[in-house]
Amino acid sequence: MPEMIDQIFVLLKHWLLAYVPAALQPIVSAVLSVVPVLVAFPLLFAITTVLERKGLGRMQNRYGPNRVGPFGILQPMADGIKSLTKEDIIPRTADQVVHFLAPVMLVIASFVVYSVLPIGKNMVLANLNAGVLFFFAVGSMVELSVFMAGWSSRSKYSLLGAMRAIAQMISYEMPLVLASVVVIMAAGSLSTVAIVNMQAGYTGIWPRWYVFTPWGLTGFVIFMIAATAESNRCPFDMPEGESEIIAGYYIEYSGFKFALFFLGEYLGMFATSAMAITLFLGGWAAPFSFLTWIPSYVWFFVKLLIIIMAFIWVRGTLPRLRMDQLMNFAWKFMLPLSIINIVGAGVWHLIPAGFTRWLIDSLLVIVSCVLLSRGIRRGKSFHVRTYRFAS
Amino acid sequence: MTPMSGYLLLSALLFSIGLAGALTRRNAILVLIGIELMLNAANLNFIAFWRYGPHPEALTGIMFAIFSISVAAAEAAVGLSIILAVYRHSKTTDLDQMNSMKG
Amino acid sequence: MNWIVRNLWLVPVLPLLAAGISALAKRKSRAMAASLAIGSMAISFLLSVWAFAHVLLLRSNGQATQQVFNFRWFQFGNEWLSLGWILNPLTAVMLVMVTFVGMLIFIYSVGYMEHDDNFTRFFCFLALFASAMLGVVIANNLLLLFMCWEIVGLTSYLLIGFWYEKPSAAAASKKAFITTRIGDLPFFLGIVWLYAQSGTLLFYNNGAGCLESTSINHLLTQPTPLGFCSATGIALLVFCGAIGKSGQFPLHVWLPDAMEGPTPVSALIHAATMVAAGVFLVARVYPLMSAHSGIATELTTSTALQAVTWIGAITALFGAVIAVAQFDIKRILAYSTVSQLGYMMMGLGVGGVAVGMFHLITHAFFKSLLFLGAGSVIHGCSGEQDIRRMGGLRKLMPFTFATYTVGMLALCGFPFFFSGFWSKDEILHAAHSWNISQAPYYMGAFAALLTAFYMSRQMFYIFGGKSRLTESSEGHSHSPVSPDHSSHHGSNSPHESPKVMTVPLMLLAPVALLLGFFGTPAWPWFQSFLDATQLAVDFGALSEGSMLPVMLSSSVIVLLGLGIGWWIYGRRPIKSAEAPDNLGKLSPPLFTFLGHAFYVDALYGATVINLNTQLSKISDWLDRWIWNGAVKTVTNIVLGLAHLDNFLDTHVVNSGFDEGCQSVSRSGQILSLLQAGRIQGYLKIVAGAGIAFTLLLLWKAKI
Amino acid sequence: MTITFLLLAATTITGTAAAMSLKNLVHCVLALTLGLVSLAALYLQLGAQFVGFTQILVYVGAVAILAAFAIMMTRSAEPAVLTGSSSFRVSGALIALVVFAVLGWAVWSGTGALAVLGPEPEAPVNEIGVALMHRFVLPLEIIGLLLTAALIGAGILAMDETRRTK
Amino acid sequence: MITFPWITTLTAVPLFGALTVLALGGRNKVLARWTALLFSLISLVLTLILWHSFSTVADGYQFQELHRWIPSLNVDYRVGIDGLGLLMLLLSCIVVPIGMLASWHIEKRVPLYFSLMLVLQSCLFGTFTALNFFHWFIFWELSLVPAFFLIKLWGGPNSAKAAMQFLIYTMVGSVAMLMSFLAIYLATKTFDLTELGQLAQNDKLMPAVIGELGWHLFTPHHTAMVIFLGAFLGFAVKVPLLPFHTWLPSAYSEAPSGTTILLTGAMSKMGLYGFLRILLPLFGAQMQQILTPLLWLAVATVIFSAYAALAQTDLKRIFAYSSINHLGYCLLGIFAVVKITGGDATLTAQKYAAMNGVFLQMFNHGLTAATLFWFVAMLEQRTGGLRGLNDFGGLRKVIPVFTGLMGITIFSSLGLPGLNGFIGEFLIFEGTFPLVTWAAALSVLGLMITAIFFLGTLQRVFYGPLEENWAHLPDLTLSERLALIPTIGLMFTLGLYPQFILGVINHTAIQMALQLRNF
Repeated sequence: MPEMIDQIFVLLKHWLLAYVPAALQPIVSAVLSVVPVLVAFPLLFAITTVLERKGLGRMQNRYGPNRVGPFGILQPMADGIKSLTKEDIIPRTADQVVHFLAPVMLVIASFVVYSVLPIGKNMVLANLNAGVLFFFAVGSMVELSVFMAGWSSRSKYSLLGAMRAIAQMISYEMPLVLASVVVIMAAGSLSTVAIVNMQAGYTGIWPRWYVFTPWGLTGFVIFMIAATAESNRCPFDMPEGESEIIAGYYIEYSGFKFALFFLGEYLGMFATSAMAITLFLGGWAAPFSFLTWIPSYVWFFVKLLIIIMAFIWVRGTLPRLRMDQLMNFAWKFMLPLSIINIVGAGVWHLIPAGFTRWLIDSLLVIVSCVLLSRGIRRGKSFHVRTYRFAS
Repeated sequence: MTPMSGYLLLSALLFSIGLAGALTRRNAILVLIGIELMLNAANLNFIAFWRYGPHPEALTGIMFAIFSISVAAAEAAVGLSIILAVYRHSKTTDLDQMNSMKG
Repeated sequence: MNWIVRNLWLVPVLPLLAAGISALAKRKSRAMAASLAIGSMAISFLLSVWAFAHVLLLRSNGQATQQVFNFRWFQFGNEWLSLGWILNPLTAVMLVMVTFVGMLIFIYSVGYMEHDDNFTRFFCFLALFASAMLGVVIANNLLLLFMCWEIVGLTSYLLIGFWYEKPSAAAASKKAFITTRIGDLPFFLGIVWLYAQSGTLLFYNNGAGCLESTSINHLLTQPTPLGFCSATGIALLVFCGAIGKSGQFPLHVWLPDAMEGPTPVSALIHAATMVAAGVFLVARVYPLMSAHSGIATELTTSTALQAVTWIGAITALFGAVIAVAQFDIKRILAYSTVSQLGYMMMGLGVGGVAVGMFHLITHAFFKSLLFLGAGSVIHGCSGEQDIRRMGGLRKLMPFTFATYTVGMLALCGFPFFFSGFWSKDEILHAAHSWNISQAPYYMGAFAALLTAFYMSRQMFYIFGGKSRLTESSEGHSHSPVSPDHSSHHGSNSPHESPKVMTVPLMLLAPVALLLGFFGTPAWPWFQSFLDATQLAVDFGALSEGSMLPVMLSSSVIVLLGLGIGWWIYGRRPIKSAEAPDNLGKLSPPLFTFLGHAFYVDALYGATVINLNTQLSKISDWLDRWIWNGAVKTVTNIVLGLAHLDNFLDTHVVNSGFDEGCQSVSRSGQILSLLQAGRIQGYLKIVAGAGIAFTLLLLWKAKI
Repeated sequence: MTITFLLLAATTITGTAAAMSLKNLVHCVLALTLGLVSLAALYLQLGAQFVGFTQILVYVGAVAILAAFAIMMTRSAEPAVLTGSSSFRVSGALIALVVFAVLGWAVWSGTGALAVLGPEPEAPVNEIGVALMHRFVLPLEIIGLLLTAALIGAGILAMDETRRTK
Repeated sequence: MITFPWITTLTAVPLFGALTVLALGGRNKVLARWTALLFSLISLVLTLILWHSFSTVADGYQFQELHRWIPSLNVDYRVGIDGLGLLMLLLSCIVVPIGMLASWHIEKRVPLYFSLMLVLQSCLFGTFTALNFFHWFIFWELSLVPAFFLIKLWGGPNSAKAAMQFLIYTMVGSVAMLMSFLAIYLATKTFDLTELGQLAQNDKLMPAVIGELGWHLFTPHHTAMVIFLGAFLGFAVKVPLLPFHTWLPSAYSEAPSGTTILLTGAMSKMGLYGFLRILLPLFGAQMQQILTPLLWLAVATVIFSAYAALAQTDLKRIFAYSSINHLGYCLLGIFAVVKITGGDATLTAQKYAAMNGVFLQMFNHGLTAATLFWFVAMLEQRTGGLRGLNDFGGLRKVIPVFTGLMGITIFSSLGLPGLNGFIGEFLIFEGTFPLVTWAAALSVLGLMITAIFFLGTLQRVFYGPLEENWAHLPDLTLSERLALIPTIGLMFTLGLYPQFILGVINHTAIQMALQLRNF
């Protein structure tokens, strides 16, 4: 019975397909697969905005939206209606075509990425042989659309914002990819489905997720930090820092296009989080063997929500980094650490199972972490600031 | 199905476009892009020959393409940084004005 | 196997434990160190008596009196090296002697060393010594014996240098160690050789030991390149060790210097026990020493024993002659010890184990008695050791005088009542009937005369006349031995020593007196005990053969010696410490010559030590100049070649190169006209070339 | 000639041709992206999935962005006035034309020797990885070295000269 | 079955420690010292585990690891230990902490110093476990680097010169050795020591080399000899053997005492190890051909170095020469074992004895010499660097415990029974005397001179009246005493119960001697 519930969407699709003529089956199948994704994630976006605003509000000792609907839960609908009805302003000197294409491309790229993410058991749009590679390849197109948006607006703020965003995204893409390499090494495959399957199964009641290894944990942490930077979220929100450059590259957008940017950004965040889940947290697998009766897609979304909550929490907690700190962190800490982590993963596979490899691997990671943080701190002396009050 | 000559012709055209760009454009960045195009034309050839060749399982064409892409990436990085350095020096990217090596 | 045999190791180990504990103890825990040492020694003594009794019991039961206990120590190759201990009459006698004398001397030391800062350390060393010495005694393995032997040497070194702040003591300790080590090295080679030949170092091991007939016979058949059989070679090498340890000529030089140590040390180590270890060693390996080829008759003495005899005889005479001209109370006794050790060696050589050992035992008692007496005298005289500055002590130190007299008479071999008489007489008798030569007998007899003479001289100097101590000149330096003696006693006048010192003297005196009766020719209990023969009381033995004449003549000799002593020194009391020696007046140059011990030290200094120093300088010089010089030369040659090469490069090769360079740059100038400085121009040329090549290829392909 | 191929070829040619001929440099780069993405699609069509994705990752994600960056940082555009080297441009175009003619002739005349389309060949990522680690391990190492050198070299070249000499 | 790579781990631990020390070090000297010591003790524990699980009766190497490394050169990563290797590992593990403790008071660039020490330890482990000439040689050469810097940067006034001399000397030897082995490699296409040893056993090694490199100016005999001498030079310099020893006194005396401890305690054993592991199996025949000159060299080493020590006035130089002297006995034993005996059973037993003695003497010398230099270090630290014989006198009065413990060490060094030095010397002489009587008899002289100069040292430094300026010299502190206890205790243990080491090495010694019986 749990099996049935787990596979209910798959079965539903097959049942529907049976009524479709054979010639049309591929197209219908594609539509049937894509549409739920196209619906589910924007919905999640809506929920997330409410969550984020209310959560942040609570963290900052205020209410957050509480007027529209009960407890303000209808706020996203109000926002949507507002952005749809607003006037679409295009700056006079803007490069019209590019200005138009940029948000479209961003949203398309963000959506295309979902095709390789396994949302549940047997629930993946395209089980590509090189799924992870596809994910990163398509993900990199986001940068281009950011550039297009920034450049085409003919505004100094937006251009600066775009430059910052791109520099940051390129810099953090490296650790992002390298952090996932450890998983690819362990799973021996680039296919997301295969990676999830490798993590299926339990030792006792405990899952065999990659995050529960020294290199996996390190990789996961690196991946999440890089993902934060990739999605331009706090504390890496230099490109859209309100107090400096208003809203960064999409300052000159308004109305629906602005909403598209917003959507694209959140979709990107969901996608990277989903990728982190796939790579490190066992995808749709249940965290304990006795919880497998809960459908896989539920687990997927639970994990996704937890990570999103973490994002919100981080946003509400940490201050923004300076540009040089940001770059130093990427190149002098994250990159070497992720490379060492790859070495660690290699060492892990060379040493036969046992306590020793745990020890060696953890030592490797911890020591290099300590070393690198020393290196990044070199020449800077931090001391407690003392404030003097005017007397 | 598409005959191999289609791909080869496309590749030749790509190459020529790249070459034309590299020869005629005066902006150093565009010249670099032209060169990249020529490299891509070659890659297309590799892939095509691999696909239509007698031993696709040997993966040689794919390998060559992968290495070629890597080399191209490195080349782009170094080339662009050279252009930056030159620009910083002479405040221009116009190739016509970079002729201090004239013999 | 009996408990005592299995646990004989306890005898040496108990003092070792005491030594270990007091080594770790604080400097202040004096009482603990002393009581530990004495207590352990007492227990060892009791165990030794038990062992002795056990042997006696075996003997009375008619069983074999020799029991061994062997165990494995370590393995190399396919064989194990075994160690073990042995209990036989020889061991038992030595054990009792060493523990008894040792215990008494320990007790005595409590008084003698009372004021020393390093009291604790002293007892630690003493206990270590006792342990090692007992180890030598019970060892059933030549290697174990050697190991303990070396540790005995170490403790001797430590104790001679006990007052290390005195440079002379430090030098004497070094000299003692090195001189004995000179003897030990041939000994070591002998051990190695013996092991190589017989495959074992156990003395007795149920027929497989190296002193048992199988092995000895094997050794006798092994020739050496030098002509004699390897048994002789090994025996001689082993004897070298005995020469070093027992102060035999020519390695006797360290023994007089060893008197720099505290007097109990001199008594225990350098009179009673350690120096006798050499004699004991020869006795222990007597089967090897006396081994000779089967064809000779029983009377034939082996080469090794001949060597032992001659060395012993020379030493006996040599020591006695030198002792005549000494003024230091302890040095006289030291040379006397050298002389007596020579006697023992001679006894071993001419008469066998029992003869030598008997003298060893008796000598141990009376000589330690003498040394302890001397210590008491020195103690009483506040550290004075020069007999010329003593005198008149008979009244002041009655107990010491009485016991010292007993010891002196025993040493002289005063007829019939004193132990020295019987043991010495036996040696002389054996020497008289030696089949090789009569010379040792005459040398021994003359030495006996001299012994009586110098001992009486010493007695008259010390105890006769009036005290000359007070007239000590200002320049006279108190020995730093016990600088606090005088301050402690508040006066400089001689006085009797405390009970703790005199009681051991009074215990030793009767033994020194009476022990001789265990070995008279009439009742040779000791001899039969050692040789495991039947004991018979036979007063007829006294008159047998040459026994009686020898006995009488030796008595006469002793009396004569005492008489001459009285004639020269006793008739008129010695007046002044500065007065020349009565004997010295007869022939001053000879007396000085003797006083400096034939200048042997100086001779060694000029030859051996000088050679050594020169060699070390030469080695150092070789090191600095020849070996290093060779390296430097090679380096310089290589550097020179490098310079040459450099020269060639700059002046020969490069000039041609410059020409080439110029032509290249000229052609470069021409070619540079082609460079328009436009990248795309170059690219065009490349493209053109590409076209040309492609066309060429295609054209070729068509054809 | 399938429609897909024709479509993709057309976009490729359009994109690249635009990239080489447009005036606005940013437009050039965007057009180049279009051309290269279509080329990647052609790779996918040929069955080279890995190469296709790599192409997108490297060219769109890195090279195009880099070029855009360079454009931004040099603030350059084609000089407004063409400084009388039209002959140069003509000769360049001519040479390119000749090259195309020669290559086209070569392709045309050389076809038929090879063109055997087998079944869709398998080029799974696994095997590529295995091949890279075994037969091609030396080139892989060298490429790694080259990339490292390029990384460092590009960094140093782009570094401010005043800082570099410090 | 994949067993745990003990030896690789063992080699990696100090290296890892070196990095950690460097990283943690920075300003905190205390932390650097303790970390370094901790890592060296970890290696000690690992070695003790190996010691515990080592089989004393198994043939061949144990804990082997074999991986293809450079297939094109036929080079494998092959490590393993037999009794000798294990003994040397233990020795290194004991000596390195001693060296560290002796360097405790160094204040200059502490983390670097200690990490170099750890690197050196790692090289030692590598050298003592490698079974393939290729990486054996890598470790052998690599060990020079930390040693060089340790001498040069922390040494005395002439340390730069001494370090250079040390480096060049050993490099020349190593280059000669490398040439020889390249020649062998060209002929046999292998670097594996076991394989080479087997070739040599079957008399195929040298014919193969000659066949490959036959040079018409040389007879085959001469070619083989030249190749042998090349390899020989490399080891002879390291040990050192007489005419190649001049680097040693200056290097030892100029190096900081902690480094000297490592040099004498462990690095000098590398040369002897090479003799045993490489020269004996591969070049036994050549050694036999020039046995008499070799023996003369060994005897000369023993005697001349002892005499040279007698002429020194610097404590460290004295002990340096005494080191040469002690290693000379080892060489004597090794050369004696080579002698052709025609399979005589008695003499074979003597060979076992000599071989065991050589092993034991190596260990003993390492232990004792390290401790001696440790005492020198402590003395230097108290007196501000003075260590001349003439600078002192009567020190026993103020530092009795120091004197007592150093006395024990000195007596151990001059071979007093009951302490560790004796058994090794006994076994060497026991085996050597029947094999080459004259050499053994001559070498005994060395024992005597050793006694003379050691006692002279004791006398001049500790005995006699106290020099006034040392009246307030502090005695050993509690922590120093505690640190010394294990070492001194080990000396006694080995002297009284040598079986605990002999039991481990005996089998290996037998095998090594048996290897030679074919000749």
